[in-house]
Amino acid sequence: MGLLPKLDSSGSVGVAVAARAPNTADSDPIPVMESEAADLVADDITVAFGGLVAIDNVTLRIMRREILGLIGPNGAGKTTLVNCLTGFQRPNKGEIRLGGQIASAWSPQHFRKAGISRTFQAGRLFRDMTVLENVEVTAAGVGRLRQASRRMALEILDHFGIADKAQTIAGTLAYTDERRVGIARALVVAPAFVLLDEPAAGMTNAECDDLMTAISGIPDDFGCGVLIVEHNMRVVMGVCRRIHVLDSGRTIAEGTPSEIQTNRAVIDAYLGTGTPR
Amino acid sequence: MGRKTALLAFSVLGAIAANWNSARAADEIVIGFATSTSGFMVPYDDNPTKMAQIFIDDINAKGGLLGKKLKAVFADAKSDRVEGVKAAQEVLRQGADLVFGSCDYDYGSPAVFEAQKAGKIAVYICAEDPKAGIAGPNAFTTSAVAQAQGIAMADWAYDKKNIRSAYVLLDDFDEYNKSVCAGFDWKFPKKGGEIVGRDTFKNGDASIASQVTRIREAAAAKKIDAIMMCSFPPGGASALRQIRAAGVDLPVLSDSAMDGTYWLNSVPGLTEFYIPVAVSIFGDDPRKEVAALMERYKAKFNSTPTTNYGFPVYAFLELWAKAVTKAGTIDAAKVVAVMNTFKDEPTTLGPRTFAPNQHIQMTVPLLIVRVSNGTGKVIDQVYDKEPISREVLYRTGK
Amino acid sequence: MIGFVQNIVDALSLGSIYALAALGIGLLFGILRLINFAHGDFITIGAFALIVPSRNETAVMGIGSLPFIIMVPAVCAIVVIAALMSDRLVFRPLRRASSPTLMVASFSVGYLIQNSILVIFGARPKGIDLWSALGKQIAVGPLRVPQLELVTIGVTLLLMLALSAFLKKTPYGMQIRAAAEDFQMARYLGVKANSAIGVAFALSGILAAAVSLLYISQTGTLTNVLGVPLMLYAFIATVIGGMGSLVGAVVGGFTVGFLAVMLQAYLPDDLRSFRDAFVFGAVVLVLLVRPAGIIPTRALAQRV
Amino acid sequence: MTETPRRLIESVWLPACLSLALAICVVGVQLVGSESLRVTLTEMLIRLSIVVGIYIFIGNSGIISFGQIGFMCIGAYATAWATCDPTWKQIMLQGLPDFLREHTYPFPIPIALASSLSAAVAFLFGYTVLRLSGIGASIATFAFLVVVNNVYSNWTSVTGATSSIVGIPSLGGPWAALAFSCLAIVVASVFQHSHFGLMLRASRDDEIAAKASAVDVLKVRLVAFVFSAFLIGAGGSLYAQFLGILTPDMFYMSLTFITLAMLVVGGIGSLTGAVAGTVVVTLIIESLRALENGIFLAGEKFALPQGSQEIGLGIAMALILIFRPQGLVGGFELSPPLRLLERLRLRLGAPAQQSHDLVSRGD
Repeated sequence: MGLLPKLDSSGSVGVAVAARAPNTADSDPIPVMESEAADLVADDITVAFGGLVAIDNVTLRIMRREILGLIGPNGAGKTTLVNCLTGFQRPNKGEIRLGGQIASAWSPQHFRKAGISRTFQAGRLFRDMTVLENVEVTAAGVGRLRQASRRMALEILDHFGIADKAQTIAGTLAYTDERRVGIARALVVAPAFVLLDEPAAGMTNAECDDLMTAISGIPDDFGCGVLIVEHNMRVVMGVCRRIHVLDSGRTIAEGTPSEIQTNRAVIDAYLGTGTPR
Repeated sequence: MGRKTALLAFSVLGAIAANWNSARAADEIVIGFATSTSGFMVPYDDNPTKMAQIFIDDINAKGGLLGKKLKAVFADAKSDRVEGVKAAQEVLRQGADLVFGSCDYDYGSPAVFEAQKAGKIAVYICAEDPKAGIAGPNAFTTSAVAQAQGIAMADWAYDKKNIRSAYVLLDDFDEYNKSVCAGFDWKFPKKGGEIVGRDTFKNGDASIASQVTRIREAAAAKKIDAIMMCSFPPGGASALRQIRAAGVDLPVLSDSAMDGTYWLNSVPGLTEFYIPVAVSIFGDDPRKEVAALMERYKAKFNSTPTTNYGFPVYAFLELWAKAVTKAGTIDAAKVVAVMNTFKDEPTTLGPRTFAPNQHIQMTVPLLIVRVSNGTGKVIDQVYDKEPISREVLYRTGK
Repeated sequence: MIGFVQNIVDALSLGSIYALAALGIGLLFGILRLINFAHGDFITIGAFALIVPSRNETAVMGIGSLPFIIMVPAVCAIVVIAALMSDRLVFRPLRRASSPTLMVASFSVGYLIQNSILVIFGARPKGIDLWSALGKQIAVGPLRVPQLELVTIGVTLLLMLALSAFLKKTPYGMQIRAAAEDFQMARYLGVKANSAIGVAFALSGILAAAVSLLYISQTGTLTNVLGVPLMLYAFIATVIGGMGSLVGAVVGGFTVGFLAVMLQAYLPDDLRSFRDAFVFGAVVLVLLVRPAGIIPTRALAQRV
Repeated sequence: MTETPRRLIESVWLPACLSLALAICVVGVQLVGSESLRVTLTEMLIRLSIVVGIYIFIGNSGIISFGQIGFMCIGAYATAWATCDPTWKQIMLQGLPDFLREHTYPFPIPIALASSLSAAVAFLFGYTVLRLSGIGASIATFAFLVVVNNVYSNWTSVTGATSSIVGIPSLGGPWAALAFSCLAIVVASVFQHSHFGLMLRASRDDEIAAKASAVDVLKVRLVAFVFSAFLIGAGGSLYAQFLGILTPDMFYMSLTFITLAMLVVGGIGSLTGAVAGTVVVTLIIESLRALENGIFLAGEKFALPQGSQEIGLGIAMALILIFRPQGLVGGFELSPPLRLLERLRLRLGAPAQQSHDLVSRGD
């Protein structure tokens, strides 16, 4: 069985429909319009830890319904940037904006309620809770009622083909299932943007193929923009229209996959620190 | 799991319960001891419990009370309040007519209240908290109020030691210490003395360095004749060690809780240390009967009493026996009615007084003991009969 | 002014004792994530090691009457053995247990020690005289400093230097540091976990013994729970200093010592009884301002 | 089985089972009729409501709080303020506000006062410190315990300082305690099955991921903390009315540690564990005490030496933890035997009500 289910062109039931019409009864705190103004933007931000500059004047824009790749050698500042875009790190300088609102000082839960969700490198499932509860937490967090939460969670699990594991304790899951639950958790309650931190780490090629299919489908099925941080170049080149490259905290290139592949600065950066996988 | 546990709980508890038995012969008067034989209260409860047994022996040697033998029954209160309740129930089940609770007011009260509820006379075996004297119509304590000790120190220090200015060091860890100092604070200025400074510490403090520094500063600024320290071992001993180590050689006045020699190693070469006690355990009590009592204690238990706290229970039991004889019954209400009429009633330890709302001694003769060279010596006796005001007794209205 | 300087010396001395106790707790926390509530009871064992076991009311010096050069190692050895035994019997079987389990286990060990001492030595506090000559004072200008305070501060500095040299220069020390930094990683790199932990327990035993001797020479009294308040203050010190950092433990110990002495010295009369409330209120403030402690460690930093 | 009745059964089953087990104990003891057993059982049930109260916060949030017994102190004293004799209060507790100093209030006002005061203090304190996590939060709660103890031990005009408060009227026996511990269990169970419980347990498992899941960690912790304080305050009130005498030192380190030990020995992660731990630790203590007092076997009296109760308890707790580091029930929760119910229903064509076994893995 593949990692993620193949999706038919119309997208999947329920979930996708809900995703395309997010402003129903209990609406998101921030209405997200499908226009340029609804983008998630890091505007000229700098982050320093003590004397060490992790991010240096970086500007990055994720648009609704696009898949943006974020790559760079180890220590380039990719995760720090994701942290800034999800409220886990406050930039020392510059702003984070969502749909024109300044979000720099928001807490992580505020970001999530505003429709920006993320996954983690380490998975970070709630290990002692069931798979269903793992996903349900988010629905509860944004204020859905108990019944609705459970229904939404079951739908998204179903979408990813893991509804049968709903009552399994998350800590006992196999690695690939853990990943799927992580992504399902990020996609419940129709986020506007989802930030995936190294979703393919440790996967076989076949598993990567399934993953790529699933990620490619996210903008259409869920109506949201995707930022993917990934070391696996096959995955990045395969799913992204646009790629942003960081090195030592600075933007060194931005463009289509083919532009990036031939960019001198990018090649230098990778050769300087090792070979990309 | 829950159910299995419950069943297990039930069966074990049942087994424990089945082990109880109770019996009382008709020709006996039973005295119940719901005091602690384990835990940290043992040092307080042990001596008086033993002393009471000597009284029982003495009475039985004389043929008993109302023609009946006295019999002691014991249940361990384990230095725990709830266990105190159970210990009282246990001795009551064994037919106790008189129940002793723990020495301390806090730890003795649960047992005392339980015994009163059963309509028996209940006695704190050596509590000095004034509240132990008003704990209920049938509740008594064998001792005098702690304030009397502070008052005795104030009297003696002013009259005999020519002390005019004192520095008060209070270990505010517990009630007893506060009561002693309250007595001193009341009496000393009244006599014309001046309290020139005061400070507090807590029994468990690792160091009283800043208190010592403050004493030294005060001594440099103004003449201090003595320090009044209200505390008990180990904290009191530790504080004294630190005071002496810091070169403060002023006379230190203290309280009965600092009686005994067991802690004296802590303060090598201690001199100029004075305590008020009901009885001297240093073998030099001026009263012949007390000395004889001490000998009987030694003979029966092969040890000397550690502190004077063991003795007052003997005097109390003398009064109780007298009241029982007079009433001709052991019925609590009738015996209490007789006891309430005792005024300056003589006992081995001196006169004792009770009143319906005063089941504790307000004034007792106290010996002043000077501690030096590792032992104590009776140097004087104080008997202050001035009534203590309510404010001083219950330390209200600062 | 003199009073103030005097208070500083007092605070340094009390802080030293807390710092030594905090080092013992911090060392084990660094490696095992174990908050060792039994550490205070190791201190108690060190104190009772000095006297002959007996329930008599007057204590008789046993090991305590031996010459200094034998007595100190003997007391250390007894505490170290107790510490190693507690590791072998209780903590080693619990290597993978969660931190509440470890904590309650250490509490059980402490409870066991306290009550065993109660059974062996009886409940009455004991008085002993250890090194009372140290109580004498040295006049430094108008300042009169008890030798004991100087010795306490000196011994603390010495032990801290010795400990840090041990941790930096010896192979065992480096293993302990590696384990404190990242226990799993250290295991992969071949650190023999049990022996490194054993050495750490032994070190914490020596630190506890040092605290016993300094503390007893100051107070001269023994009870079965004498180590408990020391442990609690040390525990607080370890946390506000920065859990897992040894420098932090020392800094925390001195901070707590200073808070206690200065508040006792400068609170107005009416409020002095509430000293502990102020000390612990200040602890909460320190934590709110610096949640990871005064000297935070990387090992504990929350990583996203 | 459809979703709604299943959820209903799930949330009712656990408190029902636990309460039933406790009720059986009470009935049993009443039948045996031993006064001492009744006292022991009452104390155990009160402690149970305290341990369950502690569980609501610690078990669900994963933050070890040393401070919960402070709420017991607050509740107990509030009860004394509301129930003691006014003439006594006018002398000893002059600093009390008029409405407390001059009056006494009948049940249930003292309990309501105790729990709401505890809850209010918990709200203020929790709001300040629950942004801390892990060991920092634990120390803050420990500091809270010390501050409460220090204030109650020295605030003479309001608490009587170290002086004991006496004359608190007593409230029922084991039955009142049973009612309270059952109430505590129901509250804990409802909380645990609620959204707040769900989010709080998420933050326990992974605080970062919980934040990323839109959980307002401070808020959910605060809710649990206040609920916990509410129950523990009521427990303190009950304890004051059980014992009739109060001093601040009753609510300090030793009670903190024994209640924490009960929770951890039973299993910190489940309500079943909290109950089992309290019962088992009490049983160990009582059995050792009985043995120490001596029991008669085949006409011979056997007795353990003095002090073996405490030493035995220390050893027993260490052994339990060594052999069951996750606690006696190891995170298991009594949950309804759904499959069995389903089968019964199919066979009988009606919803089944009773069943007598099965422990299955719960939350």
